[in-house]
Amino acid sequence: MTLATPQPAAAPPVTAAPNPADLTVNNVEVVYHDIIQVLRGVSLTVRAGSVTALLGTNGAGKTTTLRAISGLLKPENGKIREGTVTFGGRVLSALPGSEVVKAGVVQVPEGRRVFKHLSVEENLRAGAILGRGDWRNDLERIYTYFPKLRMLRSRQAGYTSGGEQQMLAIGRALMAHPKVLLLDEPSLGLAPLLVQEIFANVRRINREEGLGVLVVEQNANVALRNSDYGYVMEGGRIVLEGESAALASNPDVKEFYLGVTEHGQRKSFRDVKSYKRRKRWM
Amino acid sequence: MPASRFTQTGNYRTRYAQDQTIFATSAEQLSLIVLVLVLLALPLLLPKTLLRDVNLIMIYAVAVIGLNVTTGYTGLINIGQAAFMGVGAYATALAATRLNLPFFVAIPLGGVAAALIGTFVGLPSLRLKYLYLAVATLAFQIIFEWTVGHLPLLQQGGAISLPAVQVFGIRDTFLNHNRFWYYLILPVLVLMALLWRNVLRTKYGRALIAVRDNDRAAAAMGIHPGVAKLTAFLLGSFYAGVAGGLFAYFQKAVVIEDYGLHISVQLLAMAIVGGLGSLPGAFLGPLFIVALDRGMEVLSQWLGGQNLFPEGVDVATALRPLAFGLTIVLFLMFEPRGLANWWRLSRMYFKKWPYKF
Amino acid sequence: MPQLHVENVTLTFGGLNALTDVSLTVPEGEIVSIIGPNGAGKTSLLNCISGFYHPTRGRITFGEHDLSRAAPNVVTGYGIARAFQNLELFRGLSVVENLLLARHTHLRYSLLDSLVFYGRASRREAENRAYVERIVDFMELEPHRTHPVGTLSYGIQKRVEVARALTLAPRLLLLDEPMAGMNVEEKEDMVRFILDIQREQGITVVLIEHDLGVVMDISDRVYVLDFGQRIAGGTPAEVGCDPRVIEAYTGVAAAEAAQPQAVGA
Amino acid sequence: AQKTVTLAWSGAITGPTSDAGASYAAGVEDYCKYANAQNMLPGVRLNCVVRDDQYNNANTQRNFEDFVGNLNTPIFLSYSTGSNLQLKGVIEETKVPTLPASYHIGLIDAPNNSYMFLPVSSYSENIVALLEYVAKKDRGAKVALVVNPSPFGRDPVVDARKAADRLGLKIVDVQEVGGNNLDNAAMLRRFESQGVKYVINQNTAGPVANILKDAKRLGLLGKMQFMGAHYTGGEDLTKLAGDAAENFIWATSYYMYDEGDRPGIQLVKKIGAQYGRKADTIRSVHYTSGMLAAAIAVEAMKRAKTDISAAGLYKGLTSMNGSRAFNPGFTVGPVTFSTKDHVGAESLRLLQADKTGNFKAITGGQRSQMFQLVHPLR
Amino acid sequence: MDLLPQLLLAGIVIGSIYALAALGFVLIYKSSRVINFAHGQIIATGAFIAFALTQRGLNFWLAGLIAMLATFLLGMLIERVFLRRMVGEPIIAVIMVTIGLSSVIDGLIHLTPYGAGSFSFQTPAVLSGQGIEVFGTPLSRTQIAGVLAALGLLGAFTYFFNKSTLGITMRAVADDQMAAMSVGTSVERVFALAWAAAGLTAAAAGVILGLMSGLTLGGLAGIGLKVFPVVILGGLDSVIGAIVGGMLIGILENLSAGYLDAIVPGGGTREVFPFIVLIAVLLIRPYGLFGTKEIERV
Ligand SMILES: Nc1ncnc2c1ncn2[C@@H]1O[C@H](COP(=O)(O)OP(=O)(O)OP(=O)(O)O)[C@@H](O)[C@H]1O
Ligand SMILES: Nc1ncnc2c1ncn2[C@@H]1O[C@H](COP(=O)(O)OP(=O)(O)OP(=O)(O)O)[C@@H](O)[C@H]1O
Ligand SMILES: CC(C)C[C@H](N)C(=O)O
Ligand SMILES: [Mg+2]
Ligand SMILES: [Mg+2]
Repeated sequence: MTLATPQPAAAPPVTAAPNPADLTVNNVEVVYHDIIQVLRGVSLTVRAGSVTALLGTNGAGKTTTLRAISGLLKPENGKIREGTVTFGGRVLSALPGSEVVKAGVVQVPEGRRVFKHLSVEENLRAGAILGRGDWRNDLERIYTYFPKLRMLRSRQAGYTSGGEQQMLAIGRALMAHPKVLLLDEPSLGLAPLLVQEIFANVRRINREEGLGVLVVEQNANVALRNSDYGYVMEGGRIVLEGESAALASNPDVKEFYLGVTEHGQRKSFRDVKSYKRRKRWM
Repeated sequence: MPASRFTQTGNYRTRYAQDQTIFATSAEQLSLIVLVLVLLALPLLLPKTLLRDVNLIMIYAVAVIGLNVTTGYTGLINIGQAAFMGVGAYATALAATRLNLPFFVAIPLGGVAAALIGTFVGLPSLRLKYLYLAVATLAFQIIFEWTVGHLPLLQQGGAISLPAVQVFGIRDTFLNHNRFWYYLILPVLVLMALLWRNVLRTKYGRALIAVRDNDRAAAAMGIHPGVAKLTAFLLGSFYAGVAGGLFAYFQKAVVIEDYGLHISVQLLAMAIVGGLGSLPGAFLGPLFIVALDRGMEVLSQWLGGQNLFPEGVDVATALRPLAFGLTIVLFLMFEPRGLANWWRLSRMYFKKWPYKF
Repeated sequence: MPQLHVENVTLTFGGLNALTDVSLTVPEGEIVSIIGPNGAGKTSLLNCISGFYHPTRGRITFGEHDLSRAAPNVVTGYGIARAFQNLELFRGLSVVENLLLARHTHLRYSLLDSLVFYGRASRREAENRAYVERIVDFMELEPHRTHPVGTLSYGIQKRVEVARALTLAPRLLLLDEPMAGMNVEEKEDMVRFILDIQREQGITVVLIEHDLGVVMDISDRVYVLDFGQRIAGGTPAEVGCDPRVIEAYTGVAAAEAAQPQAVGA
Repeated sequence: AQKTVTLAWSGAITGPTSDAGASYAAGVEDYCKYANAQNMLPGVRLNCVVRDDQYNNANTQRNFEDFVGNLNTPIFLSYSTGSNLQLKGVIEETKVPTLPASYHIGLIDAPNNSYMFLPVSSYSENIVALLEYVAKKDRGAKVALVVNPSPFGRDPVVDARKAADRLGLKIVDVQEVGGNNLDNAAMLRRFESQGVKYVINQNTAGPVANILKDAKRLGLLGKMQFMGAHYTGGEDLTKLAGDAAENFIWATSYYMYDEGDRPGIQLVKKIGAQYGRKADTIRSVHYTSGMLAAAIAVEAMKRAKTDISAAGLYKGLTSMNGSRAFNPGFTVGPVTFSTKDHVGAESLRLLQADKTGNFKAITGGQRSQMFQLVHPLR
Repeated sequence: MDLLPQLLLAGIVIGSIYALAALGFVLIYKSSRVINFAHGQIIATGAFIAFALTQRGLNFWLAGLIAMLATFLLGMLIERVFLRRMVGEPIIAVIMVTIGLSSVIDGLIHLTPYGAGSFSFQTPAVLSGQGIEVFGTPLSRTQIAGVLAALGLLGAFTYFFNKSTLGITMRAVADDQMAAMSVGTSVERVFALAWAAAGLTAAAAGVILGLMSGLTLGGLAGIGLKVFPVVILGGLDSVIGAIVGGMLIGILENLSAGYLDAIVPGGGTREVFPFIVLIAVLLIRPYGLFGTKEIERV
């Protein structure tokens, strides 16, 4: 696969007749405070029931992309200036956050943001505000995915560990019965074992509930292994996309995101002798 | 050689010291000189009652700078600033009447007295945060009023008259009262503002802001949050005390009602409408609130005289609080960062002038 | 010579032991990493060192200073700086202002100097500014110099954290997951910064990091915490093969984890 | 050509005590307009100014400066205790005669008291008169004073103590009760245990009403007699306290609205109707008070004839004595002033509230003898 | 007759009114971290609406109900028109908006015949009969009704916040608005609800207060300030705290009036003594007696 520009033709599943159950982001531009442009025409698709990964450098606009989808730009003083987000035949980009959730798209925010002063169980119940289904059953459902949470149910969420908070944040989002889940750096600050566990769980929920997932990750290794399709973002644009397996073998992705040399050897951090000129696709 | 002496555009600064300047370009320096001249001539231009309002604005501005130090820059909500003014006023009055000290000693003494008490009142800030601290200042306000009411030394809140002041052979009389005090208050205000501006450019000022934004991180920077908060109280109440001393002389007598809770609330309104944590805001806030009040008074007088409304509907009376409240509310709804933000934006505009972006 | 000694430190929160009898030593000039699962007590240990928590039992010393009961600002005064895990920046202030604040203890002039400003305070402030700008250059933060920190992306904020700690000109630098939320390329940059800090400025570094690749590559010594207890300690090679570590932390041997994994669905 | 003279009042139309102030302002304004309509001052048109100072002294000072400095007001109608105390020095300096709504005795005490004139008897005199009444009925009785926590409230305490001593009464307690006290049971119970029989109030109507209601609930109304000075009683009190106000004894110099046979009250009703005031406003004693102040001012102008200046009005005011006393009929006695005498209508009556809340006189108009002993003026 | 039990009882009676008035404060704070300085004015509005209706011949209870409905809507309106725009602005600016609002409502009340002067309810027959005697202290029926209404409302809200999904969500919003939005909470609706509920309790407090101590704008609005120490003592975000804080302040006021005033010349210690105790308590418990401690982990 060659680089430089996104190649729609190279990814047949995406160009196939758009499925209304897909979440599609269409040429979206976002500005903060009316002047700081962050997204410069981002298009991507989360196919129904699939896991899609979104990679990119710090400040590329990944979080912003998720906010644009979930309608959470407004509290940050951001605006979609151009483009649309559609899901299930509805245009989401005009809706406020709570309506987006009703439409079935739920974001797990960066840095987890659990309700610190509420107990674990109360956190989950707050996730059930839309009243889809019986919250008692839903609690049970979440506890089967994350048995640890059951043990912590009456602990104040602010005093649980990072990994527990991440599970809680995902569990809380699941209480709203989403059709598409947006995860912002779920591995952030988690120990390797837990990263595996969280991703395994995401995969499991994806399989069992047919849940579509868009996951923003810096841990490209795990993300590409646990996803079907991937995008790479730089400077507010999608610069690369493809099946996850194919992406993982792209030499640039290998070098900058997976940290392996051309020879497939992991290079030692100690040997990074000089500062690297960051690769730009623009 | 600067590209232009009058605009900032195109001028590169080559030394960090240049970033420290307050008035960077000749245009700014020129406007400063013009401003000083206008200020000096103001009493000759303004009618007497307006001049009185200007004096009031300036005295409040001193108190509001102080309130900005504690509440605006350090984030310690203070609803007792009027009481600190009161401490200054009473201390000044006692110094002037009991110790026969001249006003230029009595007023700073008022500041020092308020600073001492202010630091003491600030002690709970070592443990309390946010609104829980606010109630400590509220408590002080109430205890202050109560105590004055029980102290025969302070006439139990009745009037303590201050002696008339004389400077360079000119006496303060009914006829020249406002001009007389204008020329005394103005330099005090300018001096107090400059001092604070200086503190702001240095580590002491930054430490206060740091404590406001994140006191844990401030501690990690080696700043003692407690010391910083007490410094804020010390400075903030010193300013209040000086304002109180000025107010005592300006009002000719100290009476407890002048330092009540509603004045504290009004000072807070001035600080917020002006823009918390901004020096220009400390001038603009009092200016705005006092002007608004005058405007409303005129309007309600006029309306009251029109007999436009049926008996029993007291429009004239209703108008003042109504318009006052509504203005503040609308103002904050559309410009929560206060008047200072307008000031900032217009300055930015001139900085980039003649270029738009 | 200032060495950091943690001796038998126990920390309890209402019945819950966050740390139990932890001892470790950080020799001068080394990079020492602390690893362990989430909730193992790594951050709590840093909190004890930097004065945010005080150990229920045990002692922490840095050179001749006893840190066990010292307040954070005092610890900072001893030459210990810290970058926080969960971003404790002054969000409303710009990058430069954040760094200026870190110079607080290095600026020596009185409140009176400050009121007058011209003269001593003014000179010191100008020097100070020059110092801060050098750090901005070093940490490659130029594009963000005047931006309010709160609007920067997560990864950049982490870098500002490290820069600010560095601005304190410490003898010991405590870094709590400085590379969280970064991709490999950015981690490489951060590693360079850390190595330069250690090698060129001789600053001792304590690093908490979940990326074992990084830890194994650059540490002189690694300690492993689990459930508040120190379960291993030694050179990276020793620790990487310790079965307890593998069980508690990685699930696979660290040596293996350090290898690229076969990528595929 | 007509000459325009400003007749100006500054007081609380809004803010604290505005319940009294608003009616007072109406009285001043209406009388002033009426004087114009009646052409009471030939060749002179009164410019009637009532200005709200919101009970804020800085505002009062500003109004004063505007009135005296810009509008050349020859006489100042003022309001609150605090602002008048503060203004004493300036008033002395500018020599502008002043008629306050506050009947605080300290206003006409030295120093700086040459130009202050109380329209009616002082609070202190009210209280002392009440004590005299108590002493007559019940020598040696125990009395408690309840006062407002302000200079206004504390003012009569000293004189009351002196008078009680001479009258053989025991003041066993002095308490401050302000506007936001909602519950006075504790204080009343203590009074009860101390054997207090008479509770004398120097306050505004609100706090007194609360005390009365608590006393009624505790069944103390029969056991203690509640009494009060000018600003405690009247319509305001009965409106607030309802039937708990029954039997309350009130000292004031003014005639009541019900006393329709009095010429002053007839005038009040007439003017009130003419300017379309609400029934409540007209009934209020403060409306009458405002009229009295304005009437005194207009009368002083009348007497000043061509010299309508501060000095002329001072002369006009101080000429109101003996056969030249001024009696507009609003008060039980005539208004008398001289250079020595700065209290207008000294005479006062005690009135008691009946079941329906109307105050009926229980004494005739008289001065308090004792007061002149405990507080000799000048 | 022993003074102490009487003082305590009187403290509890007045304290439960404070608690009821404080409830509205807590409701708003709990969901939006806003201190509502216009609360006293809303209380006054409720009381005057009820009063105006009874003046027009309406049954007292009905008038009270309508007043509660009216302030319910008023609360919602205030949120909608004034506070919604302020979401995400500095909290102190929001607080200042409420101070401005207090002025606005004052002005509006002055446009009615109730702005100046004092009024009192015709006490309804059920409440005007013989009260009961507790510890030798007679309590009027009005007082008993006040205590019961206060406790009833307070109990209902305690249950609501701890057990119902909506109540939990309201607390969640206070904790982290953005996160609450991410799970589909309409933050605006939560705020509107909080303000509406606060309005409702305000009218209840206003009517009871009006019954007990008459209606003046100053007196009713002034209670807004009185409530501040109550909520701080109890803990700003705690309904239970409002009850306990109200009772404690009520009792402290009465104890100081009962004992301290006898010693301190001039008395009036009830104005300051509760504050002194309050500060002392805060120094030991910086978040009040029941307030949630801010979780600060670095
Ligand atoms: N509220 C905001 N106001 C102004 N600028 C913002 C705001 N939020 C983000 N930005 C800017 O938008 C750009 C993209 O930020 P975003 O958070 O989307 O990046 P990201 O890809 O998620 O990065 P990271 O991996 O570091 O989280 C950054 O340059 C950032 O400074
Ligand atoms: N202030 C506190 N109050 C109560 N418990 C606390 C507090 N701080 C930490 N804990 C508890 O102590 C334990 C250790 O937490 P710590 O933050 O030190 O873990 P960590 O090793 O840094 O984990 P992570 O890798 O997720 O950051 C956790 O169970 C945590 O809940
Ligand atoms: C209505 C008043 C003139 C009395 C007022 N309380 C005062 O200050 O004296
Ligand atoms: Mg991000
Ligand atoms: Mg940690």
